[in-house]
Amino acid sequence: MANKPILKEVLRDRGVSRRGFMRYCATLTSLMALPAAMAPKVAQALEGAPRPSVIWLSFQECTGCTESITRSSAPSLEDLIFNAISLDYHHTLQAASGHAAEAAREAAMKAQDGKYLLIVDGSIPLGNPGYSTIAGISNEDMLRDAAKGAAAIIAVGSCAAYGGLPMADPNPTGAVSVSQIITDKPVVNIPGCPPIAAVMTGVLAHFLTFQGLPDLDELGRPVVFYGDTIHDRCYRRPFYNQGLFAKGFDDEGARKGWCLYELGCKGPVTRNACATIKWNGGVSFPIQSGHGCIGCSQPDFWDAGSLYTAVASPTADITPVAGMAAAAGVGAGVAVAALNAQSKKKTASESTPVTVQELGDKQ
Amino acid sequence: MTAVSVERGVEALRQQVDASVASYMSSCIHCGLCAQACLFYTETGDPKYTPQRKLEPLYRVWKNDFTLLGRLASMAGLGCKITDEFLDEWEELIYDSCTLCGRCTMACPVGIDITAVVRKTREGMVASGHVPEGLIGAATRAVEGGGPMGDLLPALKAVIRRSEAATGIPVEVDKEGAEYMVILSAQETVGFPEIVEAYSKIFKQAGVTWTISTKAFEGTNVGIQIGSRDIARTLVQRVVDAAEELKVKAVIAPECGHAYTALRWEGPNLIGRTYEFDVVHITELVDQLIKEGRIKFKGKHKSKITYHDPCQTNRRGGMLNPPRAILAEISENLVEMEDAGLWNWCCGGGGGVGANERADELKTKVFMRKKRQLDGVKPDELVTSCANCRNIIEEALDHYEIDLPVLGLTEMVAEYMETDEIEEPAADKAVKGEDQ
Amino acid sequence: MIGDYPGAWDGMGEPEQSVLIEIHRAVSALLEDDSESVIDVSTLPLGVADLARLEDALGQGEVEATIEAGGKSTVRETGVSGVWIVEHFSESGSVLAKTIEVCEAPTILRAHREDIEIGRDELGRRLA
Amino acid sequence: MTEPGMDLLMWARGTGFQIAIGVFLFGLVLRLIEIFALRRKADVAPPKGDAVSGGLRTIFTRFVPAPGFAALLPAQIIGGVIFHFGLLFIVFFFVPHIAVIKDTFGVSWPGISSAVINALTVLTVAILVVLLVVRLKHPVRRYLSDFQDYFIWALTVVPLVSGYMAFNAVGPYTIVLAIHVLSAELLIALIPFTRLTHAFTWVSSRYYNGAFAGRKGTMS
Repeated sequence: MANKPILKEVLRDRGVSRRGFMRYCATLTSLMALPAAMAPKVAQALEGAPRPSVIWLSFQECTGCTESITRSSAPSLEDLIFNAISLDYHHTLQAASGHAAEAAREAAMKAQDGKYLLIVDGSIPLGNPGYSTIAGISNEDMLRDAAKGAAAIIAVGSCAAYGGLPMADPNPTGAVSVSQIITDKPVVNIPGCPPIAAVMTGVLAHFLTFQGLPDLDELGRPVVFYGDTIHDRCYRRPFYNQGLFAKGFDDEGARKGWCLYELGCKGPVTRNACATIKWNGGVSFPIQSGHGCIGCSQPDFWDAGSLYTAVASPTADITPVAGMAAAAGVGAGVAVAALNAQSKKKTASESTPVTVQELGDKQ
Repeated sequence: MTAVSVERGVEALRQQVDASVASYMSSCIHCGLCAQACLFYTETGDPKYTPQRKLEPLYRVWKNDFTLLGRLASMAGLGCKITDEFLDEWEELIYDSCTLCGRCTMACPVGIDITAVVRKTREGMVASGHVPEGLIGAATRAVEGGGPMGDLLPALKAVIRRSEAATGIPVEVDKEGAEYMVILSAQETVGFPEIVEAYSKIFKQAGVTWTISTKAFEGTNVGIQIGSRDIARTLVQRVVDAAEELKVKAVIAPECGHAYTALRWEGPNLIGRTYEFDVVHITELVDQLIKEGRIKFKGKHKSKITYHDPCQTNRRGGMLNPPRAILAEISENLVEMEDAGLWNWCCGGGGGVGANERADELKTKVFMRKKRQLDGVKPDELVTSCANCRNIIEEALDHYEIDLPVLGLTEMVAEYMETDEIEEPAADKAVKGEDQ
Repeated sequence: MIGDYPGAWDGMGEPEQSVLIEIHRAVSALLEDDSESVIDVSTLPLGVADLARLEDALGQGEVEATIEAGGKSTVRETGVSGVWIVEHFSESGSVLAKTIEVCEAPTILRAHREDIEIGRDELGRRLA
Repeated sequence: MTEPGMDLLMWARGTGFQIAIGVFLFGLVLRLIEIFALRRKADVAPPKGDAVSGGLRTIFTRFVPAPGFAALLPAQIIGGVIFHFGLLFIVFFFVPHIAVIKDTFGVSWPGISSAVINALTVLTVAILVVLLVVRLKHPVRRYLSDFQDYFIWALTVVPLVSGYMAFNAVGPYTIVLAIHVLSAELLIALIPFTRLTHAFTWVSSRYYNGAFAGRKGTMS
């Protein structure tokens, strides 16, 4: 594995023309929000880039992230980019299993020490390591071990990035995110449940092209893809601006494609590229299909109130609080009223009429 | 407690707090619009005269003693303090710079009856000994001598004699069973005695029986002006006793704002019951007599006149229409001042300010507002129906050296009323001639 | 960033005007020293209507080409010779990238040495 | 790890909202009982007019400024009127606000165009700024103003500005929305404990004022 073919050779072997490659670089450049004039540089970098070794670890996850990255029909950006890397370990995708698989991982880690790319999906159970092990190795141990020699770590999916569903209240496994364990290395988070394939490959392309990581925000997300909210980029935004909202999933507003805010769309508080890159090769995204964004790429999204409650609407039932507060108000009010009545009565009974003789006779 | 004190003042204020006060105090957002309604602010430009500031003493009592937060704050020693110094400072605001005219009450966007609050606050000022000297003197004379100017019985008797001589109509005093009992304002007895002649003529013509009680002929109630319900009650009680003793159908409140307020609106509440007689203002009665066709007019006043609405009978008293209904009968050239009617400006001397010598300079200064109103219409004569307004305006016109006669409405009615020639004695004309 | 959406803020001035100025400069530069320029349309603050007005202003040129290279791409020359609109489509037909290129011919249109070599070799094998 | 502001927003939507509504209801009920339990002595003077109709009349007539006042203090009077109606429309007719009310109380009504609300917000905030300037400059208002007057001004302006920012995507949405919700909650919670109580007692104060006048046969 030491002498991996470079991308240029891979492309030629696959019958991709130069035009196809240029086209790929142009779309990639646009996707990564680089200046259009950078396209030739991207092409140049990709041509000569050695295929880096990639180790993909899957912990407490549902394989949705892997499904997402593989479920794109060829030939596509995703397909192309996967030919640009050497996926040395991915226990769902690799042919090898058992000891052979683990041996491949260890071999790759040793051979590419300090150079391989570590991709993680799924959260890590710290409550009881027994909840998730691979070949008898706890997720935490495997992650720490693999992270040591990694050139970069990419946490793919909301579970790896933020703990995701396993961490949802009451977090029975004590799940944590990758960055909660790995604190001495930059971790790129690509949240989403699952993340958009093009976003994953876009980050890989960036790594390949520039031999480094893209600009990250304070939550470790590539700004290029997570800089705007779904709402910012939503094609239904004009309806929001006009105050036209669907009130139900089958009402007139829904049929007319009005804003889904009132149906609980989390677009305004969700940062992702769904509204621009879309899903299934740009076919659609949830809002276009008539369902509000559920905010799956946000930390703790599962605990952020009902999926069908507007983002600013109360999440708590106020009835008991309101009842208690009103009752307390009545209690306090009646008490104060009683005190007031008493003091007025007392004052009235104690007061003596003012006489003219007293007027100028100030004490 | 035998002497007035801050504690006694606070107690008196406490008794003034009711749901309306609590609602008012909860509503003020310090918008300051009331300042523009108050001639003490508009004529001096000094923001301290803003009516809102006059809420402060009662506000503090309410806050400290009638709200949960205030009670807690007081317990923690953080309550708003009410001290002698504080009340000293507010004395000027409550007495010298408020005529209880009620314009601020009309202007407040959230509906605070500031005037009522000032009236209530005076109760506390009285009980704490923060009353202007002039009012103390007037109150003492009223309680001990029968009227704010002392015992006016001799003066009244002289006025009656003069009237009888002038009109030839006898005035029956202390006559039990008369329909109406007339009370007078001290200012009328002393300054405008012709009013008795007017009453005589009008009632004679209209066939109304009336009397004057020698026990209670004083209508002015200094207790209301000074703001002491105890003193006010004593004075109202005199009138009530006399009227009920004489078994009159109604007492006629004179052309005097506070006399009307005292007897008509505050009196029953002061003595804690409704009277056995009605209270009717002379202007209302005249208006009624005209409507019933019992008095008619023989001509109209030709020169240009304007009418000054007294605050207490008009805005605060409820007589919005009668004065102008009467004027329509007797005048052919009535011009209205700016803001006339419901929004009329005060003469500057109501609410006890006129009796408070300390406020003389301020009172004269704020008359500028009335002066501007008058300058706007330039009347030949000014008509009003309040002896106090009349007195204040005459004094101020003198001060500003303006030559403008001030007439009483009832006297004008008598002058233009059609009388049965046969019954009019020749002596009347002779006496009138002498007067002129 | 509301600029990409139908109907939003339409008619608020003429934002395409500044893009036309930029294109004018780019064309001048091409004439002066052969320097080529590329503008990524998705980065322009233009709404759909603005874009339509921009394309109207540029007009229709003489060349229209469709390229099938790992997906469909189109190249259209505008009424201003040397100004090209290049679009790359996904298999579902949505636009992956759209650029305005100011050059003699867009790179994607040209035959590349690598491909020419492959073609020559292929042709050579057939002739052999 | 949490999106900045998300914890705050979640707290505001849950516990914060409960606290705000709780404090508000407690305070409002307390204050209303405190006020009205003081009652009024029955007036035994025979009435000349009707107190109830006078009271009801004044509740409505006070929407119209006193004659001549608008010309005298245009910024304050016209500004004040527009501000109050602006606030009313923004609070109760912005569709997302109606959604909150619907989710909380189960009642809803049609909203008005968000673009109109957006413009109204700019206008309302501008008027608030003008009113602040008036408060700082006008001798009477400055003289009357204390800390609380400025405090409730800020209390009112923050939800308006943050709401505008949230709607127009100025600044980080989640944080801005969290600030918007929290500041609105603070405003709601403090209504019964500040001069903002006038939002309720204006009705009773005007009624009392008008009723006293109505009983005397005059108008107020």
